[in-house]
Amino acid sequence: MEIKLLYYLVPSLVMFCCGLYGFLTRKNMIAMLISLELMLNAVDINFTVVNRYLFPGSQEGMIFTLFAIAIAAAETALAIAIIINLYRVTKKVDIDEAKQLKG
Amino acid sequence: MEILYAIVALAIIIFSVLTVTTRKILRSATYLLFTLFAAAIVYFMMDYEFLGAVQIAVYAGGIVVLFVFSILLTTHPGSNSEKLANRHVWWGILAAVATAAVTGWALLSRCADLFSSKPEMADYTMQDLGNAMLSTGHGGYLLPFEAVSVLLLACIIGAVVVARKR
Amino acid sequence: MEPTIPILILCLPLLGFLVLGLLGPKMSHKAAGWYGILSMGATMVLAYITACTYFFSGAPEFIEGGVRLQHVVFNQDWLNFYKELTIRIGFLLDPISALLLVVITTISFCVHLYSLGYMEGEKGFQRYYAFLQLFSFSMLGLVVATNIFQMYIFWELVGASSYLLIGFYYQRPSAVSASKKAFIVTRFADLGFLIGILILSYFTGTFNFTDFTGTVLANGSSVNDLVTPLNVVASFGGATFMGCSLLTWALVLIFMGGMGKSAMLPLHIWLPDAMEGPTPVSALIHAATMVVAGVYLVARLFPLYLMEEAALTFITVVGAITAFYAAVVACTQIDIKRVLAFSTISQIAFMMVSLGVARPEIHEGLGYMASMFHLFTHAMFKALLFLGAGALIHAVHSNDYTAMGGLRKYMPVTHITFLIGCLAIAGIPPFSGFFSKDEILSACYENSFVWGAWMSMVAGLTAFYMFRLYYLIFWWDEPDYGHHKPHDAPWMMSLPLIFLALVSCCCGFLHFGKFVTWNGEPYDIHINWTGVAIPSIIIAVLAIALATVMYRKKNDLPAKFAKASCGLWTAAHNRFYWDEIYLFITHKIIFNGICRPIAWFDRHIIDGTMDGLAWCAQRLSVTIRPLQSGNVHSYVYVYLFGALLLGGVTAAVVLL
Amino acid sequence: MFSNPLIYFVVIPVIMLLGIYLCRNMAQIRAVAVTGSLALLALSVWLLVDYLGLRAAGADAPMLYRGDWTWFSALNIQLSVGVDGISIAMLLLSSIILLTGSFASWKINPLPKEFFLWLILLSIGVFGFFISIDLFTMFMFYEVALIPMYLLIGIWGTGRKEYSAMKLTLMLMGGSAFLMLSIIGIYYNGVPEGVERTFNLLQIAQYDAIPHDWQCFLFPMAFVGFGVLGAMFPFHTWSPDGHACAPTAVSMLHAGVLMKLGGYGCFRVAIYLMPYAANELAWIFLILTGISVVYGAFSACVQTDLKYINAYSSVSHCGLVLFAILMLNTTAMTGAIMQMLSHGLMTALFFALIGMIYGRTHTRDIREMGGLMKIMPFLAVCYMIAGFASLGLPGLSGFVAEMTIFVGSFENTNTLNRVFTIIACCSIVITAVYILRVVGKLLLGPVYDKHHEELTDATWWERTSTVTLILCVAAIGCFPNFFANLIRTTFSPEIFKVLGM
Repeated sequence: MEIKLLYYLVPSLVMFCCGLYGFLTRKNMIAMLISLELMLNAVDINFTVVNRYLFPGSQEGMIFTLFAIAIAAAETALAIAIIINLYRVTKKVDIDEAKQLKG
Repeated sequence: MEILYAIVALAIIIFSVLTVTTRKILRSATYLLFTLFAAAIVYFMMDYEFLGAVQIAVYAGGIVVLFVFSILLTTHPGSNSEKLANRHVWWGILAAVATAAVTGWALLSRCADLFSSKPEMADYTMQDLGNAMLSTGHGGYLLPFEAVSVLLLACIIGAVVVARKR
Repeated sequence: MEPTIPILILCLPLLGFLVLGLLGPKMSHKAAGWYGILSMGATMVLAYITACTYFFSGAPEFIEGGVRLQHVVFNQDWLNFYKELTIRIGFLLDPISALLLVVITTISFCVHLYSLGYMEGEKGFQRYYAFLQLFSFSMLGLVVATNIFQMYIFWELVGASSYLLIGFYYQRPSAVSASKKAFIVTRFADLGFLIGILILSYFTGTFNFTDFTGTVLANGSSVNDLVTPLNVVASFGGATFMGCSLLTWALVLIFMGGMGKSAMLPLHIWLPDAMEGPTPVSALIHAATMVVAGVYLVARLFPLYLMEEAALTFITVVGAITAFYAAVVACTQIDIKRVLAFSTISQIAFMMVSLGVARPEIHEGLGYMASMFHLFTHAMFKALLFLGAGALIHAVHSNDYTAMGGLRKYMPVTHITFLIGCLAIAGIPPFSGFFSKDEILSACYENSFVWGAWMSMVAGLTAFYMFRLYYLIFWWDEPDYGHHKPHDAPWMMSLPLIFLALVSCCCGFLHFGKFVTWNGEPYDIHINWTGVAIPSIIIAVLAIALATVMYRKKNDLPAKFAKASCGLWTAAHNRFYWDEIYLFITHKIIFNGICRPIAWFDRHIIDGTMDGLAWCAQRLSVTIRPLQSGNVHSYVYVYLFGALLLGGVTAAVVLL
Repeated sequence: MFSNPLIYFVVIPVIMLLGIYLCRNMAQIRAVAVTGSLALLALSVWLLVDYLGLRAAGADAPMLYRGDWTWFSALNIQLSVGVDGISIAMLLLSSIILLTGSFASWKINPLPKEFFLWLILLSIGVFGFFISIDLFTMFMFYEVALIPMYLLIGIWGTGRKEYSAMKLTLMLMGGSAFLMLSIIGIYYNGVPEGVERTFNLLQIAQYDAIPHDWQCFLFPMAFVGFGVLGAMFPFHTWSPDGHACAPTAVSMLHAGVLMKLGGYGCFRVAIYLMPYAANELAWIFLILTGISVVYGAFSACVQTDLKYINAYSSVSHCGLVLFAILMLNTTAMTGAIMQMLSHGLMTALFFALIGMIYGRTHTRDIREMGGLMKIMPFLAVCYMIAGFASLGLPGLSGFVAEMTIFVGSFENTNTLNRVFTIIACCSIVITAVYILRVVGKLLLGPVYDKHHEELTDATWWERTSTVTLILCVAAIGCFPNFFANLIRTTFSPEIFKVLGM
């Protein structure tokens, strides 16, 4: 059986929807961040797969994913710094605690 | 190949579902790690070895470790994350299903492309990638490369400033 | 004629105003006073020279074939509007402007001299002289105007200087409100004047009097093609508005300006109050010169008024009613200056009626000549009366006749001169008033018997109230004057009185028709002894006799009479409640009914709308603020909803 | 660039800004402010003389002293300068008022340095507006003039200053939003196909290419945009509050010059560039401005605060300016500009005097004052002269301006115009009522408050300020033809197409 494009897209869609579900239901900020990573990864997979299947001659999707990973890393680092800082103030990591932008 | 695909697809689906459904946050991070590995394997299957390596190094090696540390820093070991309200769960499921429906329809509307098979691809070496990253013009990514490096720098400084003890 | 002297006539008083106004505070009273007198004296001499040159030199620019011409001595562009419509400042010499030059400078000089005594030691003495100079300048500018807009300019200036002089005692609230009233009432009238000018100038395309009246200029040409009043009528092209031709409207509106300045009936209320000013000012402005500006205006445009019978009829009716009304009210006033003020209104109304009834086909426009004649004689004897009243007030320090009585013993000079004034105004020969009033009555009878009889009656009333005043001041009962018995005024006050009395005695014998007629052609005065003169003398004598009976000795006849008149006396004493009506209109209707609601509307509706908009913006932002709650989940749901909606819509569009 | 004399109208204030920034004490600040404004005055007088010389020598371009310097070539935005008689008159007016305003704020407190910095920044906007003929640059200077107003009123004002400052700024900003829209509209429609787009007024007017429908859309925008600044009914409510709360010099500059920007913009942009729409839609605004004339006057009759009276009288007089502009004929428009000059000078005089009186009595309520003529004769006489100028006494500036407007307006054969002319004429009576009411209550009569008897009369700088303004008012009033001729050349049918319609 040959592996078609769709076969990759379906798991990534499931992954995305799981991420979305997690993001919406969790109150723990770290858990939300984890869900966010899921969604990002699902998108990354889509980029590469589509690039590989439909446009094998060019590498934009791949490079885009590369950048996305870099940016995701930066973003996560910053987000975790904020979360820890917030935790210091409120002793909680719930998103409800972070409604105001001042400490 | 097909077997590998089946394992990877199942891993992706199962672990991502587990990531968002488990109540222990540390476990959640662990499942995320598995999902990311599965994604890395997808990249390898697509012949993007470098990308797969980056995925493992940055995500699995860096980000997940960051998560684990922060979880350990902010939660008391063994404690469960909060019990989710039913209402929230149902809204979340509804949103997820709706998204899946709309996106699925978008997929299906392009069915001609969806069933194309994997074409051959010229070997893409590290050298090509390096050239692409450091050149300008068509196919060159010097500007985004620099932008990302500035961004990373800014993030480092920002993270330091934000997390610094007062 | 060389323009030097005319320019000096205008410039000397203006210079006097500037010098006294700017340097006055540094001058002594005496220096300021004498400077003013000398400046006015010089102006008077120059005006006499100009008038004599005009009337008697017989130069071809002034008279041609026995017809007196209008002569523009100089005419300087001042402000150009469009095409021929230019305001010019010029000097027009014709019979009436020459006449008025003489009258104004003479009276002004007398008043300047008189004031030196009357205003002695008053605070603001220099200011007073400065204002007198300003007034003289404006009045001279008014009478020599070559175009109607120049006249309007000086008309306004005259009003302003009148305002300043009425309000001379500025710390007295009554003087302040009187000056305000005078200015605003005349301003309202000027609005009509202005609109009239706008209409007239738009249709004719010119401001020049010479174009309106169609008098041929000395050099035989005119500025425009419009050389006759008929062309003016033609230029309106029969345009009508609300049933009357536009020309009638324009003329009536212009006359409205005259009604304001000359205190004709609905707009007369300011003049009695204007007596709050110093008495010499009343003599100069509110008796002799400024108040006749309205008459002068109508006379100036007379050929144009002849084109519209309706306007002339309007003038006659207004004048006749005013004359009667003012005469009745004058019979009941206590303040002697108010009696004189109402008498002035009545006499000016005489002149107006005289203009109104004048027609070229009746005795060569006798009414016009009579009106100007009366203007001249009235200026003299009314100034005399006012200055006499000033001397009385100076002596007893009160305006009311109740504080006077039996003064003939204490103030002989004032007594004799005042008596001459009274005889003149009552129309007893050989005093000047007889001649001019006789001409007016003749003109009225020639026009229609109704007007004649009506005006004769008013003339009788005039004689009655003047002699009532005379007896109440100089006879009646002597109040307690205390230690300071009243005495005659110093020489600089008596001299003008004597001079004016002499003029009032003899100026009636002037052959006025030789000098001033409506079309410049000389005309012989015939006194119609049997038809008009004898009956009017009889009426006057009867009226005087009645006054003698009632007021010579203290008795209770006047009180009985007042009681028997069933309210008429009270009504007349209160001037038939005109002031109350005006107070009601201005305060209740305009102030409370228009201004306040508008101010309220502005603060609450207009401003409220603007504030309301701001309030709405604020409410809106408060309302949508919860959307930006900081709750990440709600953001995601909203975002997701939007994204899905977009996807759904796309799906629907593609599917359907 | 610096060979063009016009540019110095912006350069001198910039140097003044620098100078004031370096100043250490009040004396130095005053010296810089007075020297700078004298330099500006000298420059504008020289410009007037030179301009008349050029015109006499036969220069017949609509604008002289032209100069263009590109500063944003992508949109073809240029710093284009050029003046005609009207701009020169306005520049003269602005420099006179800046000078007298500097004298009037001789003792400003607190923060004198900052006050003058903002004041001069405001004047940069004003001068820049009058010299530019590039729509974008014009708009930029317009905004430069508006913003300092907020701080000047909000910080140095009196009473409900924050509210007033906010209201004034927001309403004027609202107006400039319309303006911006119309300027952009003009930019995109102002040139024929295939020609490079431009903001230059003269070129746009020359092409005359704005389509008819666009004109009908853009004209009301532009007119309302400038009309807000010109206090057109019903957008005038910023004026009473703003003026009442502003410090003296700001009231002077604002009422004297800034409100003139509105009238100036109305004819220079709205009517000049969109003649067809002006011809068709003028009647709408004619009604509004006609109302403003009478309405402002009536409102002024019942106010008790001196500054409110004057603000409402400004509404009435500025209404007359816009009213006359909309008559679309040479005479009335000339009258409008003369009224702008006249009102600028006399309202500045009024506000200066009110500031001086307020500085002494610490009240502006006419019910609490009286008989000031006895206490401070100099100020009282000046106030009276200003009042007479305002109610249109011949020999002072108000009369000539109003008469030119009325005669010009009546030239219009349209019945609506005639009717509104007559209504506007009524304002001369109402003006007399409120002016004399104030004069009678405030200056004449017995002294109301015994404490006021110790107050002093004007100081030398106050005398300088008022006498300068009175002389200017009298100059216009006595020699109107000079000013009328200076202005009239611009309003010829060759330059203003609408006049030929």
